[in-house]
Amino acid sequence: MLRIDDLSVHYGGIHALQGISFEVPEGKIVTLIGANGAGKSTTLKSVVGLVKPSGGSISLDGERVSGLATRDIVRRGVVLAPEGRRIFPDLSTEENLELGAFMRDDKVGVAADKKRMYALFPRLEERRKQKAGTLSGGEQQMLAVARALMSRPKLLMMDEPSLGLAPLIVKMIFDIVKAINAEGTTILLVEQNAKAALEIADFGYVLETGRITMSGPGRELLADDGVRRAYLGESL
Amino acid sequence: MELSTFFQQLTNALSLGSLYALIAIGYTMVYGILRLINFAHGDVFMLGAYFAFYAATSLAMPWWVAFIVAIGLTAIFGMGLERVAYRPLRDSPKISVMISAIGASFLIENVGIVVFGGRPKSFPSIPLFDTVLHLGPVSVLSVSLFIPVITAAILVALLWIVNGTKTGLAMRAVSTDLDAARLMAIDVNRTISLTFGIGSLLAGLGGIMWTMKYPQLNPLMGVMPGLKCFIAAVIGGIGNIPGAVLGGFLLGVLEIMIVAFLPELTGYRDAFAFVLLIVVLLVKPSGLLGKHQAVKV
Amino acid sequence: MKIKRNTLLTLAGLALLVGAIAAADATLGRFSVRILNLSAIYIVLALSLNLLNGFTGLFSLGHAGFMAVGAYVSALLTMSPAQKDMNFFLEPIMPFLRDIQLPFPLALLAAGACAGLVAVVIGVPALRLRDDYLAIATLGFAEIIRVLITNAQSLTNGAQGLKAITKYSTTWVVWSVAALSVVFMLALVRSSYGRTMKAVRDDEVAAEAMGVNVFKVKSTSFVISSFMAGVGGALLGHMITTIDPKMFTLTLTFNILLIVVLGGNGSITGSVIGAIVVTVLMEALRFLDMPMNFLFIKTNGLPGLRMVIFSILLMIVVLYRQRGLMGNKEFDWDGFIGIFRRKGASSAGGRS
Amino acid sequence: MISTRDVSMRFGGLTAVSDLNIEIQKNEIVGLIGPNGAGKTTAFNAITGVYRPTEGRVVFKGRDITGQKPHAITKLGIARTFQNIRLWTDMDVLENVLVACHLRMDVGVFASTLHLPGYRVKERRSREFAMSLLESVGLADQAREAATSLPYGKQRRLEIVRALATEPSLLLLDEPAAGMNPQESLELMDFIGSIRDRYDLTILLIEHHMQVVMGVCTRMYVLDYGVTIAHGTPDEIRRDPKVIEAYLGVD
Amino acid sequence: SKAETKTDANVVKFGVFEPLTGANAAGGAEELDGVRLAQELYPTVTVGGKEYKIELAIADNKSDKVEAANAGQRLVDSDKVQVVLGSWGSGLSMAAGPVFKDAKIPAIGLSCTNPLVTKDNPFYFRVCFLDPFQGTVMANYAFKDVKARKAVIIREVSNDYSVGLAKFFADSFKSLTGDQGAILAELNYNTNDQDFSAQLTQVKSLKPDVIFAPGNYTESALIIKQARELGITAPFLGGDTWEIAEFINVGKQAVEGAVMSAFFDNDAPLTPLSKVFVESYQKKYGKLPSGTAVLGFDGYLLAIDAIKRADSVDPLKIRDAIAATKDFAGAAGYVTLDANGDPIKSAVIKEVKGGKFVFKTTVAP
Ligand SMILES: Nc1ncnc2c1ncn2[C@@H]1O[C@H](COP(=O)(O)OP(=O)(O)OP(=O)(O)O)[C@@H](O)[C@H]1O
Ligand SMILES: Nc1ncnc2c1ncn2[C@@H]1O[C@H](COP(=O)(O)OP(=O)(O)OP(=O)(O)O)[C@@H](O)[C@H]1O
Ligand SMILES: [Mg+2]
Ligand SMILES: [Mg+2]
Repeated sequence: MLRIDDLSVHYGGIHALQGISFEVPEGKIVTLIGANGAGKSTTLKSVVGLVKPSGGSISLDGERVSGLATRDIVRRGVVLAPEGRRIFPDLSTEENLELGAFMRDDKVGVAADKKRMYALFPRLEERRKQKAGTLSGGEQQMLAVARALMSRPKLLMMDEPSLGLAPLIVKMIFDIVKAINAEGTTILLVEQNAKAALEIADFGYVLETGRITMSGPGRELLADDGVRRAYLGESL
Repeated sequence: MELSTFFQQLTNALSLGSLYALIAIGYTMVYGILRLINFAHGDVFMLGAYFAFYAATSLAMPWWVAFIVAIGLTAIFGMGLERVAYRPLRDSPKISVMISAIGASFLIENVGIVVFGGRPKSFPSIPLFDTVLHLGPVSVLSVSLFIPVITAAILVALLWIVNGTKTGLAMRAVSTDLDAARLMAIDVNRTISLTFGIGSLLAGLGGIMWTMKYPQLNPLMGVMPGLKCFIAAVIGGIGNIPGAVLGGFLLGVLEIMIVAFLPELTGYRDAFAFVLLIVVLLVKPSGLLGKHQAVKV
Repeated sequence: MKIKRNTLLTLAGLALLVGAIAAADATLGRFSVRILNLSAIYIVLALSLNLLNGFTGLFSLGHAGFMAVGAYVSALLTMSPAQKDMNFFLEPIMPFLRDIQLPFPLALLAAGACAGLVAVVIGVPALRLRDDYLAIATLGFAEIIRVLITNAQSLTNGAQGLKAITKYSTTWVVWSVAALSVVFMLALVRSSYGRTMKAVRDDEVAAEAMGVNVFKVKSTSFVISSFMAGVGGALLGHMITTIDPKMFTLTLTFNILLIVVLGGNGSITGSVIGAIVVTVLMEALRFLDMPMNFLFIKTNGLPGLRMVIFSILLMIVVLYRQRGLMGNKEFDWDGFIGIFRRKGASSAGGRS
Repeated sequence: MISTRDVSMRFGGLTAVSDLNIEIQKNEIVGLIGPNGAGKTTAFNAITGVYRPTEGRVVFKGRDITGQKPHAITKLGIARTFQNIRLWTDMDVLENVLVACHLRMDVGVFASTLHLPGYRVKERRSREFAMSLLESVGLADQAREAATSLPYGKQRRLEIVRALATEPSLLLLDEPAAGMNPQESLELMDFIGSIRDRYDLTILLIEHHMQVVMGVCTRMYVLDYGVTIAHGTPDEIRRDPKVIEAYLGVD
Repeated sequence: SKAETKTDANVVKFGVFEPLTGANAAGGAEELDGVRLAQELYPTVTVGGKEYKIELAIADNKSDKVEAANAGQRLVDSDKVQVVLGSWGSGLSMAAGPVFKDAKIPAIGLSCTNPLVTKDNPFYFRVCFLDPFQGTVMANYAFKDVKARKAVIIREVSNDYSVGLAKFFADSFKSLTGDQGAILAELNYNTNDQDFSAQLTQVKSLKPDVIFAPGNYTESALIIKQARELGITAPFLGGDTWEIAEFINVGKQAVEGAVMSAFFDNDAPLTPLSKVFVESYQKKYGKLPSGTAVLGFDGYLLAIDAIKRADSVDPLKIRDAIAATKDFAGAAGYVTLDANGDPIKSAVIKEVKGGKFVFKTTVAP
């Protein structure tokens, strides 16, 4: 589905991505893990066109999308739940959800999905009319995830969705990821909670300072000593 | 004060206030979406008046055709201005955008001086607007009866657009976070362009109505109304559309009533506008109807 | 070692500057000297606004008001009773004010002090406001000051303005004040207190939480800035030798703001360069208004063309150098020398 | 050291914190946990003066500090970090720390602008102190880099260092391990323990990483919908059915 | 080519120092028109048997004081002018006054009527009458011709001209009527205001016999228009600034009957030159001249006259010759300069009638 070839990104003088290549096959869960500053968020931002790559290509279903406007990429069904949540603080919780479904025209379906989100996150229903900016950190995170789901993406990219969430909710987020994947949505997941991510991922990549240093099926990486030492905090 | 004088002053106040309100709406609209004090708003206002003037005189169009043409032109001009002066600065510090706005304002005024000439022109009289009506002891120019109606219509229309339509939702999303709005598949450029178009259209309309009431045009005519109406918008809570109307009326009423009740202080009339502004801001830092922005840390 | 080299370079630069000013004063025509001196006054004004805008993050549009206070205070304090009588021909001046006459340096300080005092009284309450709201409130204050000056006939001579103010703003005076302002700003900005200002600019909540008394820092910055604006206004008055309320409108504030942003918001070097560039450019473009005979194009002089071109240049700079000429960087010798080094290096094949 | 007495915080109709009673002794490390939106950050804001509590008192070292300005409270010795990192973006790493040092330097505008001798001495001392703090978290090499160019984990550490530079006796940490991977979280745990000893601190900590909280805290409070639903040692909390239901979930 | 003209010994340079942009642009353009016309008619001056070509160096002072001083300095320094003409707007003249004084270059004010312009400046002169005179003239008119006993003043408080005229009008009117309460009210407005309904409603309730409202023509026209809309019938009096086509264009029907003091009238020639001026002006510009244009014309002629009398192009000698001007016949009347450098000359009173400015009477000082 998504194919990245030799992708390179510069921020001024910083070479944040130094030619990475990987693939996200349709219907799978793929995860990117790596230390702070490795370039995970940068990768996701390049895919949706928020960051302009300095080299390489990104293609979706065989069609090149690098260079397109964000809006056109999103309209093709690639949706990002960004790092730092980026909810609309002055709008209400409900309006944020509606914006998630901005490109959809089926009013009935949108209303149904809104209900579904409230069922998944009862907290959000309690805060329906509250300005999103005054939600607690975790509530905002839930909103960001729910908002992304509202667009019924083909490829859902999530940047650290579990950040700042209570253990119960973290578990729930991973369950939701599995569930929507089972419904057919392809997932690209960036996580610090590497263990949980690798457990549900079909495939994983390890990013280190702008390069992919390791890759393999999730379970395999989970068993790798280097990964366990560096990212899972297990002393061996 | 005699009762008839009082009623006359009240009429004066409401008619000035509704004109302020009309222009303030456009200001607030652009600010609300772009968080940009559009210093060129007053100049677009001026252009609206000139476009109508030339359409009605040089091109000899019937006045209502001239008005429609002029309003359309200002809308297009506003979108063009946004494209040239503001779009390239979309991700720049706010102050650069502000300087660009000031620069654009200077430029429009100076080009106006070169093209239209520095001397005032006078708008041909349109009987529908330029008739004195006597309502009991009170005299009023007919245009002053149209303005509140137009203001009310625009208020309703804008409230509907901003709060009741998808485009409005997009506008509000764009106002806080461009990248996040892009991620929602919103066409940011189009949304902003549209906002500017509407804002400029309102400025143009305001300019035309203004010259109906005060029938002279000069390249700097937008400066004072621009400033006053900006104040009105801030008093009401900038970004808040009903607030702009409220602010416009308050300012109009205050300006007139100061003169009515304290004639010795007429020289300070402009200062009172600012005193009102400052008092309101000190009591309610985001204007009368402005929502207090909660800072959550 | 390096520090020593830079200090030496700075001293040499200073000496060069003093020499250049002396030479300019002696050899250039009065017109050029006037433009030069005007630049110096604009340096003071730009720095004062930059302190607020660039270093403390307070958006003020009220500078003209504080300049007006300074200009009037200094003018009234230095004028002789006879001059005052001549000026106040509509309504006599208040008696106590009539007989006061101070030496210029004292009057200049008083000008700054009064502007600072006005800032304390009216400005400081407004500092609770954020961004644009502060901007519009300060604009309001400036307008109020102007309206008060216009109407206070027996104190300020109202719309008639004041004329025959003594011309104390000589080349040496204005450039000394400008140099002093630069040094003062550098010292302030690089001090611990200056750092807290920048912290307030970047994130107030964090600054407050780290023990910075945000309100006090803002007020201090506001008062210092107003003091400098008052001094600048006074110098301007003593240069043109006549003032009236119409001089101190929003346009004047805009001009200074423009210098600040053009030079680089948050850069002292930028303000200095900006002030000189803008002042000189305005005059250099004057030929545009004159009748021209360019090959085939003949104009009969298009008054206003100069301002059109100026506005276009301004927009181009803002559009293409969004952070102004200097960004928020400062001049330093290492960087300066680096330019030459880099030139050498790039010809040897550096990264473009 | 610090105690909150029936502190409540309401926003309109919403009670974010109700009747909070926390009591912390010197040199303790205490955890504050609870589901999202339970009111933990709000409690921090009420203690540090960002919000004025709707009801109740905050008492620090026997002094009532309710309603004081944040900077005054910091001066009394309470420092904090933020859930969403709030570094000063246009300053480098060292400057970020130096600003926090300003509080204890006790110099005014004039002394510092004129670079009076007294000021010079203090400035030098502050720089040394700041560098030693940076050294202790391995940031000394990046002292001259822009604070925001640091990776997330280092930014969090810088925030802690900055708080330490105000020489507090009570340190409030809001989710210091957020955005860190498990390995980094473990290092952070050790770091928290070590600064407590080195700088003689008392620490109150909000954290969702159970490994971290349970590892470093001696006691903890659990909030849910603003109400304190449990209080005790990590072991007691781990087994508390109310906490499990509201927060931890069954393993 | 610039260098050539500088070294050309047969050229005298007149600096024209006017606001060509900004708020006062219209006035500046009027004066410039007059000067240009004069130059066309009298392009040379003969000194010591040698014919000198007169060149104009025009500097825009942008209606701004800081700019005005720069522009003045530029005329003196770069253009090396021998005489300066201008500027519309007394404040602007005052800003450049010291520059001319320091450079010892004589300047002839054209329509700057503020008494302060020439005070304390031996190098500034003018060819127009002063505010006090104008205020007094209008008070006399109000008292004698309108037979008014109660007046209201509406002044543009931020305009020195308006405030000055208002003051002198009030003083004379009070002494003429012998009634300290003869001025019912002094109401103010600010430059660029456009809504005067509040002030005018106030005026209406006071029922004055006459309204004196000196000020800029645009604001004044709007004031009169709004007054008529409110049903105020009292006559409006004003000063010389009203005499400009735009006043009638903006005010239309409403300004009919407005009366003002003026420098000059086309139908009542004051000197033989008056006719010459009016005719050639109409030929060149295709419209009737305004009162300010004629002053531009006269300023230019006075400069030539002074050069001839001095028989020198040395600025100092020209200055002395200007100072000694006696009974100089300009198009707008005879000029004799007093010790201050101010003319003693008569004023004309006009009225708007049938969309034109119509001569009423001449008032001698
Ligand atoms: N806007 C920017 N300007 C300059 N440098 C940037 C910018 N955004 C990211 N970087 C740099 O690019 C590199 C990669 O950053 P990125 O945000 O992709 O990392 P990450 O893997 O997502 O890290 P984290 O786990 O901390 O979120 C880092 O060195 C970072 O400092
Ligand atoms: N300024 C405010 N205005 C309105 N409601 C607020 C405000 N601040 C916080 N709240 C509400 O108070 C509740 C508690 O918020 P708080 O940030 O304290 O939660 P928290 O315990 O820190 O959660 P998290 O773990 O998700 O950060 C939330 O429901 C939030 O929506
Ligand atoms: Mg990231
Ligand atoms: Mg929190």
